[in-house]
Parts: sequence; C-alpha cells; structure tokens
Amino acid sequence: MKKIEAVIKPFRLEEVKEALAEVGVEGMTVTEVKGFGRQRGHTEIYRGSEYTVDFVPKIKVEMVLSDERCEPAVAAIVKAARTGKIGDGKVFVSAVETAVRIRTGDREEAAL
Amino acid sequence: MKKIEAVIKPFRLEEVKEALAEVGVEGMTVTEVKGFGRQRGHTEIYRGSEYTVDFVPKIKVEMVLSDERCEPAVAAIVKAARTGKIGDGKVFVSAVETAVRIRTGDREEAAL
Amino acid sequence: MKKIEAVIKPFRLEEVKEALAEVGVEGMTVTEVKGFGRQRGHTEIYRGSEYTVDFVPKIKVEMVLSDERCEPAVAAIVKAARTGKIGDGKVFVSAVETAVRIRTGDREEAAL
Amino acid sequence: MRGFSLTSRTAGKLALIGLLLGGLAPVAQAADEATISSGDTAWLITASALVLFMTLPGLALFYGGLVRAKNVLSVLMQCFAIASVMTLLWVVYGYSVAFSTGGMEQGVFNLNSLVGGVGGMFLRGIGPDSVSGTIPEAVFVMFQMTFAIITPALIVGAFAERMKFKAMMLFSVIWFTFSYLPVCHMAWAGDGSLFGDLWGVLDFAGGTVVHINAGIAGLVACIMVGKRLGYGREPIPPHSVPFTLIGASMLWVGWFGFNAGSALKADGSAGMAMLVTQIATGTAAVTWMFMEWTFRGLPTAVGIATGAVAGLVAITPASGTAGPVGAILIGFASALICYIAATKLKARFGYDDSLDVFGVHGVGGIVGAVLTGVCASTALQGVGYAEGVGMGAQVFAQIKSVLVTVLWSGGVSVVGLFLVDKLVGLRANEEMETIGLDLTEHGEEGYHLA
Amino acid sequence: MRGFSLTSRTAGKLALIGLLLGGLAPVAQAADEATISSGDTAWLITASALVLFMTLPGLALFYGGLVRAKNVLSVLMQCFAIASVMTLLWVVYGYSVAFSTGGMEQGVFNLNSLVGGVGGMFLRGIGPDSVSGTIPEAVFVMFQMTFAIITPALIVGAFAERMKFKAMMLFSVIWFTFSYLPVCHMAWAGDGSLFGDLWGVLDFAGGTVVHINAGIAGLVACIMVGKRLGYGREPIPPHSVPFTLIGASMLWVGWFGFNAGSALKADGSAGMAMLVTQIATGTAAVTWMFMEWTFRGLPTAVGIATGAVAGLVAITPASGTAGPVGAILIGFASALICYIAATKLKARFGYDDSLDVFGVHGVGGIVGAVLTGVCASTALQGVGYAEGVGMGAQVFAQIKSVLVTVLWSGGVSVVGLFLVDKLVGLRANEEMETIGLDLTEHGEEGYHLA
Amino acid sequence: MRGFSLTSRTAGKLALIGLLLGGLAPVAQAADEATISSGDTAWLITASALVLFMTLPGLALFYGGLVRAKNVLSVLMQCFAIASVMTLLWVVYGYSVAFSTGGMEQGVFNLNSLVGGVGGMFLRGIGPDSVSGTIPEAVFVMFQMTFAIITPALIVGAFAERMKFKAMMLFSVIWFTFSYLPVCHMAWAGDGSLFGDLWGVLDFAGGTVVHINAGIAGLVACIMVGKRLGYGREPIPPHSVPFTLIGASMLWVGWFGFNAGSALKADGSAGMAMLVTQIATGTAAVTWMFMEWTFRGLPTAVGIATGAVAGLVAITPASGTAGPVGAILIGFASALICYIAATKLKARFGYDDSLDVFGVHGVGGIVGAVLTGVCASTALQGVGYAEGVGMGAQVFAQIKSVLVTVLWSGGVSVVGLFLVDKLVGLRANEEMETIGLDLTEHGEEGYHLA
Ligand SMILES: Nc1ncnc2c1ncn2[C@@H]1O[C@H](COP(=O)(O)OP(=O)(O)O)[C@@H](O)[C@H]1O
Ligand SMILES: Nc1ncnc2c1ncn2[C@@H]1O[C@H](COP(=O)(O)OP(=O)(O)O)[C@@H](O)[C@H]1O
Ligand SMILES: Nc1ncnc2c1ncn2[C@@H]1O[C@H](COP(=O)(O)OP(=O)(O)O)[C@@H](O)[C@H]1O
Repeated sequence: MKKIEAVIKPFRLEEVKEALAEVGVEGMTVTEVKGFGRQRGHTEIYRGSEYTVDFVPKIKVEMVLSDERCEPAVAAIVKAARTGKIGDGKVFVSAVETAVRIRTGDREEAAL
Repeated sequence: MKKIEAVIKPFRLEEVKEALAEVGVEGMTVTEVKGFGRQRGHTEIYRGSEYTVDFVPKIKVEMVLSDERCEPAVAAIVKAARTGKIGDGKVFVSAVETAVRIRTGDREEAAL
Repeated sequence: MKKIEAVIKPFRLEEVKEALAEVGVEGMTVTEVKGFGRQRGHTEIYRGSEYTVDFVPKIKVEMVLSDERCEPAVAAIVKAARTGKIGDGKVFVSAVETAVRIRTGDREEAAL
Repeated sequence: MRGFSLTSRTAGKLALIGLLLGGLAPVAQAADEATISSGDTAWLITASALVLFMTLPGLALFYGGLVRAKNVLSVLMQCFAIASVMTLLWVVYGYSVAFSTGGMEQGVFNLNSLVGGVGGMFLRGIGPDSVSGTIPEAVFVMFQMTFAIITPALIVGAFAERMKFKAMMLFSVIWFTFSYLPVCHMAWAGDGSLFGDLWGVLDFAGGTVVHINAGIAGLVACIMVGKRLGYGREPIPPHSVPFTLIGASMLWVGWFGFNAGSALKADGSAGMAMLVTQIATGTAAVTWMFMEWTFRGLPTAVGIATGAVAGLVAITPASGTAGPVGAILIGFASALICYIAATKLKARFGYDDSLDVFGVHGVGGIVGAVLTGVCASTALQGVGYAEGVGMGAQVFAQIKSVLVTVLWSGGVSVVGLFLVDKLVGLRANEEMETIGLDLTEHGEEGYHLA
Repeated sequence: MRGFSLTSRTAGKLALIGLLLGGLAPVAQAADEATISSGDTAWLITASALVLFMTLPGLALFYGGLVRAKNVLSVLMQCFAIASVMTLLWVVYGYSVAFSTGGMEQGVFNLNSLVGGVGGMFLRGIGPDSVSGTIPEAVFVMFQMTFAIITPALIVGAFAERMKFKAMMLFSVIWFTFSYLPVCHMAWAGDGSLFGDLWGVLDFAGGTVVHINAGIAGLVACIMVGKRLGYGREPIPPHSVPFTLIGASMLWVGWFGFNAGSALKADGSAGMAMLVTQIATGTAAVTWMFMEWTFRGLPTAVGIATGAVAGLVAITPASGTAGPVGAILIGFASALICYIAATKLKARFGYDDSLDVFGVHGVGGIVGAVLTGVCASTALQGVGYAEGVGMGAQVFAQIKSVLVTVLWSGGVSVVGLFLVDKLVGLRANEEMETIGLDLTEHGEEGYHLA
Repeated sequence: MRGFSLTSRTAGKLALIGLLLGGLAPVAQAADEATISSGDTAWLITASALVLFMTLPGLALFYGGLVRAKNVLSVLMQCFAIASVMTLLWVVYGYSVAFSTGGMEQGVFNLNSLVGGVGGMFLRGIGPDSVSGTIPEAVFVMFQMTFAIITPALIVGAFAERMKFKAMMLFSVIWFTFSYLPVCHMAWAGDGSLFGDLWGVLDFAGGTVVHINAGIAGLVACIMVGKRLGYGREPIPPHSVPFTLIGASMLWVGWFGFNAGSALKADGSAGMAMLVTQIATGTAAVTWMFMEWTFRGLPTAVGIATGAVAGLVAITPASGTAGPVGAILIGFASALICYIAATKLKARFGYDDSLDVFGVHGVGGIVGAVLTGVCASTALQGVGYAEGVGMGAQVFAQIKSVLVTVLWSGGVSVVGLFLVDKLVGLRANEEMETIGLDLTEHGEEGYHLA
C-alpha cells in the first residue's frame, strides 16, 4: 500500500476531491497547513509595524491506497490541483505497511 | 522503528491516550483533521442556501515507536477507539528510519 | 528521497526556518499540533472545576529532500530548535518514493 | 376597561418608597394625575433599552462564551427565541396577568393578591396618551416586558448543551405563564398584592421576581434534565472567555437600567440605585477575585466576571433602599456565598447546573433578598423602614417572600418539566449531544474560521 | 442665515402627528418658541448614540459575521469609513441640503420640494443655543447624521466580499449626495416637501428614506458588481454566526433610538414607537423561526436574527402611527414576505445580494411603507388618519412615495456605479477575491488565533 | 459635614461655561438651589452608564483584540479588576479627595488647590436627596467614578503582555491615589482649584485629567517594565482585529457620555459637545485612513480605528467650547500628529508602548489641550474666552496645565513603579511571557474553539 500526501491550494480542494472520487478513492484525511516555498507570502501592517508572513495557507490531503491505484490517483490530483501558478504544491508518495479499519478490525487493502 | 498514524473520532482521544499509556507509549503528537469517507457529513442552512459538508472532524494521533511495541499499540488504539459505528477511523503503520530527540541529540529507540 | 518530520516548540519556528534555509532547504510544510510527552501540560480553572491539560502546543515541520541533504537538515533543525529544556521535540526521518511538483509535473528531486 | 386599571407597579412601589422617604411629597398621588415627565420618560425608555440589552446580547454572550463551541448557537438562539416569544406573550396576556389590579384592595388578601386578570389582553386600551405614574404607559409596558424576557432567558444556563430546543420553548412558555407572571404580580402589582402590599416586602428591582424565581427553576431543570455527557469526567471548558467577559460587562452596564430604571423616575432614588449597584458589583467582583486568589492560587477572568454578576444579582432587591455601606456589605456577602455555592455546593450534590444559574441567581438572589431587609436600616446609610417596622420584621417578611417564591417556582418547574418531558422529551439524544446542538438542532456551525 | 431656516423635520413631523392626535395642544408652534426641554434633549442625545451604535458596531458585526473570515475586516472597515466620511459630508453640506427649508411653502410644489439648498454649509449659524423644536439644534443635526451614516452603510452588505474599497467609497459619496439627501428632504424637510407635506406620506423613522432607498441601491449594486466567485457552486458560510447575532441584537436595541427617537421628544408617541418596534420585531423573529422550522426542518440562528431585522425594518415607517395589533400584523407580514424574497426570489433571479440588503431592507421597507397606511387605522389601535384621508388614500400616498424612492435611488445607483466603474473599476480582481479583501485591500488579517 | 461641601465640579465648570455663554441665566447659582431636573438626571445616569461601557467592554475589547491570543484574558481581566477596585476606592476615599472643597477659596492658592480632604470618606452624608447642581449627588459621584475607572484602565495598554497582574494592581492603586485624584481635583474641584479656577484652564471632559495623565503614566511604565520578548524582531500581530474594531466603536459611542455628559446637563452645551465629538472623530478617522493610504499604500482597519480614538481623545478637553469648524481642525491635527507619534516616534526611540497609550492618549491629549485654547475662539465657531482673556493667554494656560500634568503623573509613575518593583517585581518571567499570561497568571485560556 502507498500513502499519498498532497499539499495543494485551499480553493482547489473541492476539485481534487471530485477528481479522486472519479478514480475510485473513497476515503481521505485533510489538514490545514501552512506552506513555505517559492510562492511569496504577504505583508501585514499594524500601526507602527509592518511585517512579512512567509507562510501561505495550504491544504494537505492524505490517503492510503493499494499500489495499483496510486499512480492514477497522483495523476488525478496533479490535474485537478494545477492552476499553473507558483505555489500549486507537491505530491509525495511513500510506502505503508499496515492498515486497520478500527470499526471492523479489517486489515490491509480491506481496510481502505 | 515504526510510525503509527491513527485517525479517530475526536471524543475517543482521551480513551486512546489512556490505552496507549497502558501499553507503554509515552509520547505522541495529535492533529485536528477533517475526514472524508463512508461516514456522511452534515447539512448546513444559511438563509437562502443549504449545503452539505462532507468532511467530518477527526483527530489524527501519530507516534513513533520501536518495532516490538507496534502491534500492541495498534491493538490498544483499535480497542479504545472503537464505537462500532461508521467513521471510527483507521490505523496506518509505516517504517521510520531515524529518530532524534532534539534536547539531547539521542538517536533511534533512545530518542522515543 | 527522505521526509523529515520535526516536532518543535512553536517559538523556535523562525530559527528553524532560517537554519534550514542556510543548508539549502527551500520548501516545507508546517502544521499546528498538540504534543504529549514528558513535558507536563498546565492546569486550568473554571469556577467549580479545575482540570489538567496534558497536551502542549507544538509545531510540526515537514519537508521532503534528497538523501544527501537529509543529515545536514536534521542537524540544522536539532541545533536551531534546542533550548535544552524538556519538550524540545523530536525529528523523524522516513523514506519517500515519489515527489511531483503539481505546477510543472516535475518528478523526484526536480520536484523539490 | 373593566377589571383592568392602569394603576400598577408604579403606584405600589412609589407609595412604599414615598412612605420610606418620608419628607418627600406624597408621590402616591402621582399615579392619578396624567402628566408625563419628559425626563422620567427619557430615562425609562433608555432603561428599557438597557434591560433588553442585558439579554440581547449581554446574557446570550455571557452564557454563549461559557459553553463549548459546538453549542454556542444553541444558547444564543435560545435567548433570541425567548426574547421574541415573550414579547408576544407579554402583549397578548402577560402584561394583563401580571399588572392588572382588578379585584385588589389595599390590605386585603384574595386570589388577586396572587395573580391578575386577563381584561387587558392585547394591551387593550393602551394608546400613546395612556399614562402610568409620570411616564407613558407604553413605556411601562415595555420596561416590564424586558424583565419578563430576561427572567426565562436566565434559566437556559442551567440546562445548556443538552436540552432540546422544542422542549426549552415549551417549558419557557409554561413557566413564564405560571411562575413569572404570578410572582411578578405578588411583588409589584400594588395595593393588595401579597409581597408588595400585604407583607411589605422590599423588592425594588426583582430579587424574588427575577433572580430567585429563575434560579430555582434552573436548579429543578438541571436536575430533571440530567447531567451533560462526560460531566465530571472530562473537561468542559468555556469556548470563548472573551465572550463571557463582554457579556458580563454588558450585563453590568445594562443592569443600571434594571435597578435605576426600577425607580420609574429619573430622581434621587434612581441615582442612588445606580450608585449602590455599582458599589455592590465592584465589591463582589473584588471579593470573588481574592477568594480565588487565596483558595485556588490564581485570580481568574471567569471568576471576577461571575463575582460581578453575583453582586448585581444580590443588590437588585436592595437597590432602592440600601446606601453605599449596605452595598459593600451585600456585594461582599453575595460573592462569598455564591462562590461557595458555585464551587463547593454543586460539587457536593453533583447536579450539573451548567452555567451556575442556581449558584449565582438563586443563591445570590436569596442573599440579596434577606440582606435587603438588613441594609434598609439607616444605620447602614439605608432609607429606613416603613413606620412601625423594625429590621427583624422586615427580614422576616423578606424570608417569607423568598420561601413562597422558592416553592412556587419549584412547583411550577417540576410540573412543567414533567409535562414537557411527556409531550416532546426534555433531552437531546446522545448523538446530538456529542455532535453538538448547533448542527443537530439548528443546522449551523458557530464558526468557519479557516 | 438667509435661505436656511431652523424649522425642519421637527415641525413637519410634529405637525402631522399633532394633526393626527387631534386632542393635543397645537405642537406645530413648538418650533417657534426657543425653549429646550431637558427631558427631550436627554432622550435625543441618547437616541443619537443608539443609532450610531446600530452602525458601529451593530451593523458592522451583523454583516461582518456573515462573510468569510478572509473578508471580515473589509466589511468592518467599510462601515467605519462610511461613518467617518458621512460625518464630514453631513457637516459640510449634507445637513443643509437635506433640511434647509429655503424656498419651501406649504402645499406648493417646486424644486425645493425635492432638495434643499447649501446655505447652511459647515453648519453655519448653529451654536449651543440654536434650538430645533424642544431640543438643541446641535442634537437634531447629530440625530439626523446618524441616519445619514447608517443608510449608505446598509448598502455594503449587497456587494460584500468583492467590491473594491476605493470604488465603494466613491459610490457611497455619490449616492449619499444624490439619493440620500433628496429622499430625506422629500420625506422630512417639513412644509412644502413632496412626501411629507404634499402627499401626506407617513414615514415616521425612515421606511423610504433609509430602507427602501438603501435596499434598491443594494439590488442595483449587487447586479452591476456581479456575483462572487463560486457563488451558487461552493458554500459561502458565515464565518462567525455569534458575531451576526451580537450585531442583530445591537441593531434591535439601537433601533429604539431610531424609531422612538424619531418622535423628537420623550413623550407618549416615543413610548408607543418603542413598544410597537419591540412587538413587530418579536413577531417577525418568531414568524421567521416557524417558517424555517416548517419549510427547512430546523429553526436557525441566522434565520431568527434575520427575521428580527425584517421586523425592525418594516415597523420603522409605521412606528409613530401603528398600535400593538398593527405591529403584530406588520411583523408577521414582513417576515413572511422577506423570507420569500431572501430565499426564493434571490434563488430564482440569481443575483448575489450577499447579505440580503434588498431582500430584507428593500422588501421589508416596502412592506412596511404600505402597511403603515393600513395600520394607522384606529381599527387596528393606530392613531388614525389626517382629516379627510381614508385608508385607501393613505395607502395610495404610501405607494407613490415607494415608487419615487425606488426610481430615484435606482437611477442614481445605476449612473453612480457606471461612473465609478469607468473611473476606478468596481470590482476586485480574481486573485484579490480568492485571497480575500482583508489582506489585499487592507494589509491585515482578521484573526491570528494560534 | 464639615470640611466637605457638596459644591463641586458642577459649580466650577458651570460657572465657567456660564461666564462664557454670557447671555444665559446665572447658572452659578444652580448649585445652591437643591432642585433636581429629571431631564438632566436622565441624561447623566445614561452618560454614566455610557462611560462605564467605554471601559467594560469597550476599552477591554479594543486592547484585548490587539494583543496575542495567549494574553487576551490578562488584558480583559486587568480592565475588569481595575473597574472593580477603583469603584471601591472611589467610595472609600477617592471622591472625597478629588472633589471635597474644604479649605478652597476662589482665586487663592493653597494646598487644597491641589488636593481635597478625606472628610467625605465612605460617601458620608450622601443620600438619595443630596443634590449636586441639578442632578442627585449620587449621580455625580457615579459619573465621576466612571472617569476614575477608565483612566487607570487606559494605562494597561502600555505594558500589556508582560507586566505581572499583582504589580499592575498595586501600581494602579498608587497611581490612582497620587496622580489621578490630585489632577482631577486641580482641574474640576471648582473655586480655588489650580487649573480650573486659578489658571482658567479649559478642560471640559478630561484632556489633562484623563488622557495626558494616563498617557504619561503609560510611557513611563512601558519604559520601566521593558520591551516584550521578541519586540522588533518577530511579528506581534493583533489576535482579533474585529474585537479591536468593536471596542473602538464602543469607545466612540460611549464617549458621548464622557463629553456630552460633562456638561452635567441635557442642554445646548451637551448637544454641541456631542456634535463636535462626532465631527472630530470622523475627521480624525478619515485623516488617519488617508495618511496610511498615502504612506503605506493601504488603508487599514486598525488604522482607522486608531484615528477615531485619537480624535476622541483630542476633542475631549475642547468639547464644551469648540464649534464644528474647530472640531474639524482638532480631528485633523490629532490624527496627523498621533500617526507620527505611533509610527515614527515609537520606532525612533524604541520604547515598547504595546498599544500606543502614549502615542494616542498622551500625544492626542496634549494636542487637544493646546488646541482647546485655540478653538474656543468665536472665529472658529467656538464659545469665546472669559472676559479679558485672549487666545494667547488661554493657550498659555493650557500649556501650563499640560506641563504640570506631565510632571506630576510622570513623577508619581516613576516612584510608584520603583516601589512596586521592589515589593513584588514588575515583570512576568520569561517562561510566563512565552507561554502567555492567560495560562500562567489566570489559569485560563481565551479560546477552546475546537
Ligand atoms: N521540499 C518540500 N517538502 C515539503 N513540502 C514542500 C516542499 N517544497 C514545497 N513544499 C510545499 O509545497 C508548497 C508549494 O511550493 P512552492 O515552492 O511555493 O511552489 P511550487 O509548488 O509551485 O513549486 C509550499 O507552500 C509547501 O507547503
Ligand atoms: N483511504 C484512506 N486514507 C486515509 N484516510 C482515510 C481513508 N479512508 C478513510 N480515511 C479516514 O478515516 C475516516 C473514517 O473513514 P470512514 O470511511 O468514514 O469510516 P470507517 O472508518 O468506519 O470505514 C475518514 O473520515 C478519513 O479521515
Ligand atoms: N514517540 C513519539 N512519537 C511521536 N511524537 C512524539 C513522541 N514522543 C514525543 N513526541 C512529540 O515530541 C514532543 C516532545 O516530547 P517530550 O517527551 O515532551 O520532550 P522531549 O522531546 O524533551 O523528550 C511531544 O510533545 C510530542 O509532540
């Protein structure tokens, strides 16, 4: 099994979710994160002081899936999340050894 | 070393924490996440518009531990987090290569 | 490629970011998390009731980088995040198989 | 309009105060001449706005901040809905039942000593030129309405985070009708009323009518509805202490309308009511702060705000008769005793009075009602007692009114909740409670901050 | 001060009410004697503070809570900036253009029936001893200023979350000058004014002047500015419903200044205005709640608050002439019709009136304006009609004033927005809208909670 | 009550205004006849409520929003605790020391020109029938109390996020006793007082007494307590700008009580005070907005709110004597100069005045105090000078009072803070500051939103 972690622009979440559904991904976990990268942040002004915030709001989408579903899912994410502008984000894939569904105790692919 | 990531229902956190303590897990990191899966979300109504929120609040618990502690920990989580209803969540296990305790520089098992 | 996950004290983030920049890390993703470990939490009082919060606010910094950059980055984090007091946090390293830059479709090292 | 006279609380209270103040002109006649004072009217309009402000948004925020984020809207909504429904009920029959004086006679006990008639339904006969004392009767109706709104709203703090909205609404209507209106009548309907006239009870702004009345209903309700899931086992911290402090501040400021407004004039009595209200509140807040500092090690924000409210509650019945020193005494005693009620008593008996309605309003109201009898004494800068009445007799009268209110409100609450439970069930089910009432009862979430 | 007389709304309105009330002393003369009533002044100072409170922070919060967190400051800032700029404009020329009576004559239609002159710029000639009716003219200037502030502020709800700050400011200045001031003059400038005098329109506190005027501008603006990105496709939930409820509560409380203040005296008319305001509001809130409960399955917090505002809007023009039963009718009708406007009509025609400025203020204002003609009837506890006027004629006059206001405000809005678009562009670009106006237009974020 | 006369600020100020207004009846006698005006009383009760509202929750929110989330409760708590403690101190000795006139004589300088006696401790002798001018003395005591509350509360903004609660409380008590009370006495105690009588200083509502007094204490305190950890290196953004804007709005609205209330009557002077307050505030807000827009590229919400407060501060001493045009001038100048103080000056000298107490209240207070001398001129629509006094002389008197206040408050602050530092230490330790004062000093967290 593989775990895909995608860091995307927040307003693409809906599209990514739909694209994933189309390739059969039925579960995922989403986290609000802050990204730091090429995309520059913004400047804030409060009376005397002005400062730069380098971190940009991003959404991290995580899902675990069977090996064969991995590449289609990656492709779907890349397509749905792309705007073509700096800061579109990244997709990372790593190996997962075990998965358990808490409710049933099902293991591995059956748990997803 | 292994890393366990468990996505659970928020109100089971206390139980999971206690169950983990019993099997000797002394450290963990917890994140508020939103889950998407079989469990349906809810409908919200604001004047003219009504819409469905598919994402459900969940808690992700992460911990790194030595290989031999892994299975008991997984078992403890599954037991403590289970309510038997859809949406109880998942447990995933993957491999970790290195661990460092920042305060001391201790490495691997000693860092946990 | 490796993924580094560091759990640090929130007020060390700026230092860690700068230290990483010095060893050439140009992208990272940051999450607000709660940590549970040796560092004790705090007590809160609300009228009749008094209770202990075991979870301590932490920041999780994640980055994926090429194998050779990994050790210098770990060292930089450890140095920048250390205060010497309990609760300084941990660094974990694991393997990553694939990386994609969404904007360009670049893969692996080129995506970072 | 037979059986329904305009002479009302104004007359009753003013007569009493007039008696007490002695030297002043015979104000009891004021109700007879139909002259409007623009100054008194200006103040009473403002006072009415202030008392409504206490509920919306004052109380709503004070309570809303103390619950968990998943229930914040349920509390705000309850306050809003009560304010709206009570407005209607007050117009339809409430004002009439509370303040009509038909059948009442000075010094005579009969049914109308307890409750008024329904001759004035829909405010029949009240126009822009109707006068009550020195203010338009429309303003008196409005001012009293704001009291009829806040009192049931106070109760919702006791069963917050678990009672069904529908059940809450039904209970509020029942309790308003059978407990608020009669107790209000007994205290303030004027000649022939049980507390105000027959027993000579001093309740300037609503110790019995508002606070004890609501506090007891809260106690009964939190017991009958049952504890929140996880109560005592897991932390149930306030989701926004700033809201609670904003709410407490608004209660504090609005309370000047409540207490100084109850003079029904912009005069020295109103001025002194305002001043003693401030003094008792400040004293109670400081007292609570030091109690916590001493016994808990830290002074807390929720604590000082609670102390302030305890002081506000306790000075309410006394605000027309106590002086500065009496106010200090009342503020100190109320904070001391409410602190014990909200921390020890509740823990001891294990009821889940979520936001301490009984601990603060019930207990604070009783402390205030009794001490009102003490602090009217000129020895404590008070205005003194009615002729022939001493401190002992006054305190005894106060205690009698407390007991009647406790029993009356308690009885109505038990029966009312029992009926509502049979009809629609009192309590949200476990899943609703776990998810939160905002989503399950109102289809909304308080915040979408990201 | 030639061409600029102190006789103003006071006289016009009081004369009318005087006529209606019949039996009272000939108040029309009041404007001539320069005697200040401290009671009336006390109330009007307070009322002015209350009406400012409606905008800051009332409306700002009501609206601010309904937008997404990334735009909360843009809304608050717009309300703040409008309040500040309108203050200046009011002093420089607004008060003069709205209320100067030069060239006006009772019963005569001429240019000055529509708009006043600029002889009173910079409040020339107004000192601490200037009198208007029974209050200092400074207070009248101030009271009216608060209306001139809230009206353009109401409009910002329609184009929230997407209009440029600069464009919003320019449009507000234009609209204020060419729509608010004339409509205000027509309604309230006294003898010779189109609505108030020539047509005998009843608009006690601003149904046409404030609500219809702003509501129509909002409708035009939201259409011309265009829909928000993602409107209809993705959820745009309120970021803080508690803020919206606090804001609604403050509007409610402040509205007593608006309506009861419009009596310009602390008298029975003010008192009744307060009471009917409360009654209509409570009724509308309850009505909206039950509509939602019935048709949506759940009563919502945003819903009950919206209902309350709809009731407040609709009772505004009627608050000086309707009685309790009329208020119930107006409250019920306004909630019913606004509910349909804000849910069905908007969905049907697909305009993105973000915070329902048209649906609540426009529609509610029209409902209220028309029903004002009905509820003045003594059969509904109203104060009755002017001599020789029947319900039909009155309703017809009301409708005429509604139509003029709709056309006038609509016309000014179309032209104004067209010009502003040419000058600076109406709308923030896509990136700004996506990131949010707080950061891109004001360099700030609403919250840093972590 | 020997050595303690009821004649107080009322008399002093009214005499002056009476002199200035010339034509009016000799109001100086008003204090002698014990007749209460219900209109004046209605307004002053309301005004007192408004001024308390400025502190709770106005100032608390304005400040609370500007600090980080981890310190929000510490700020709210400080405002609450100061309000409570000052209430008690005011009753026990404050009112007496500030307003007793024993030993004072018109035109004569002696110790009692600087400070009053303690003959009126515990408000001895003040009952519901005590009169001050045309209002009950209880109301005057209350009104002045609200000033005595807000002034020390203003200071806490300077050392926010780092001073110990215990140290803050001790310092507040010392500073209140030795700086607030004397300066208040010098300005407002009537015949024989240094500023008000001997120097003929115009300070209608507290430029010296409140704003300069507090502003200087803030400057001294923030320097002596030291900078926040990370100040200048890491961002310290406001945690809730909406709170700050709500707070600023409440300050704005409440300020009408402050300024128009200071007329101590509901008359033309009060009305004009309200109007000029509004004008100066609007002007200052607009000015600040355009300054930022020009020099920073964007107009900010925190900026416009700060501008409004600067205008409110600066018009305060002038509100009884300036006219509309003067108000525009004062509003413009104060925003301009405070903008420079809060952005450039602070950066230049590197002190960490967390919430710009000195930059806004100190500097704005000085600008206002000086310009009060200018804008009283009839050439600027002002009420004119006392006989024989020209603009130069008046401005000179104003400057003298500023200097005395600066030195007095500065001296008391230095000594007070030094003592408190020795006694309990001024500053929270590093760990407490890092974790936040809410948890470490009060055992609470502001928010539990999840
Ligand atoms: N090496 C990395 N490891 C983890 N996350 C990264 C890394 N580099 C970038 N990111 C995440 O991806 C986001 C987008 O990266 P950025 O460099 O801004 O643009 P782009 O994706 O177009 O190259 C960042 O905000 C950050 O959250
Ligand atoms: N494939 C997956 N990868 C990662 N997280 C998942 C996956 N499937 C489900 N989850 C997480 O587990 C939660 C529960 O899953 P769900 O399908 O609702 O119920 P159940 O766990 O009972 O099967 C989801 O809300 C989501 O957070
Ligand atoms: N086994 C673990 N797995 C994952 N995270 C851990 C683990 N142990 C500790 N942590 C994280 O590291 C933080 C610091 O650990 P703690 O035991 O408090 O102090 P120290 O790092 O000094 O040993 C914890 O708050 C938690 O977030």
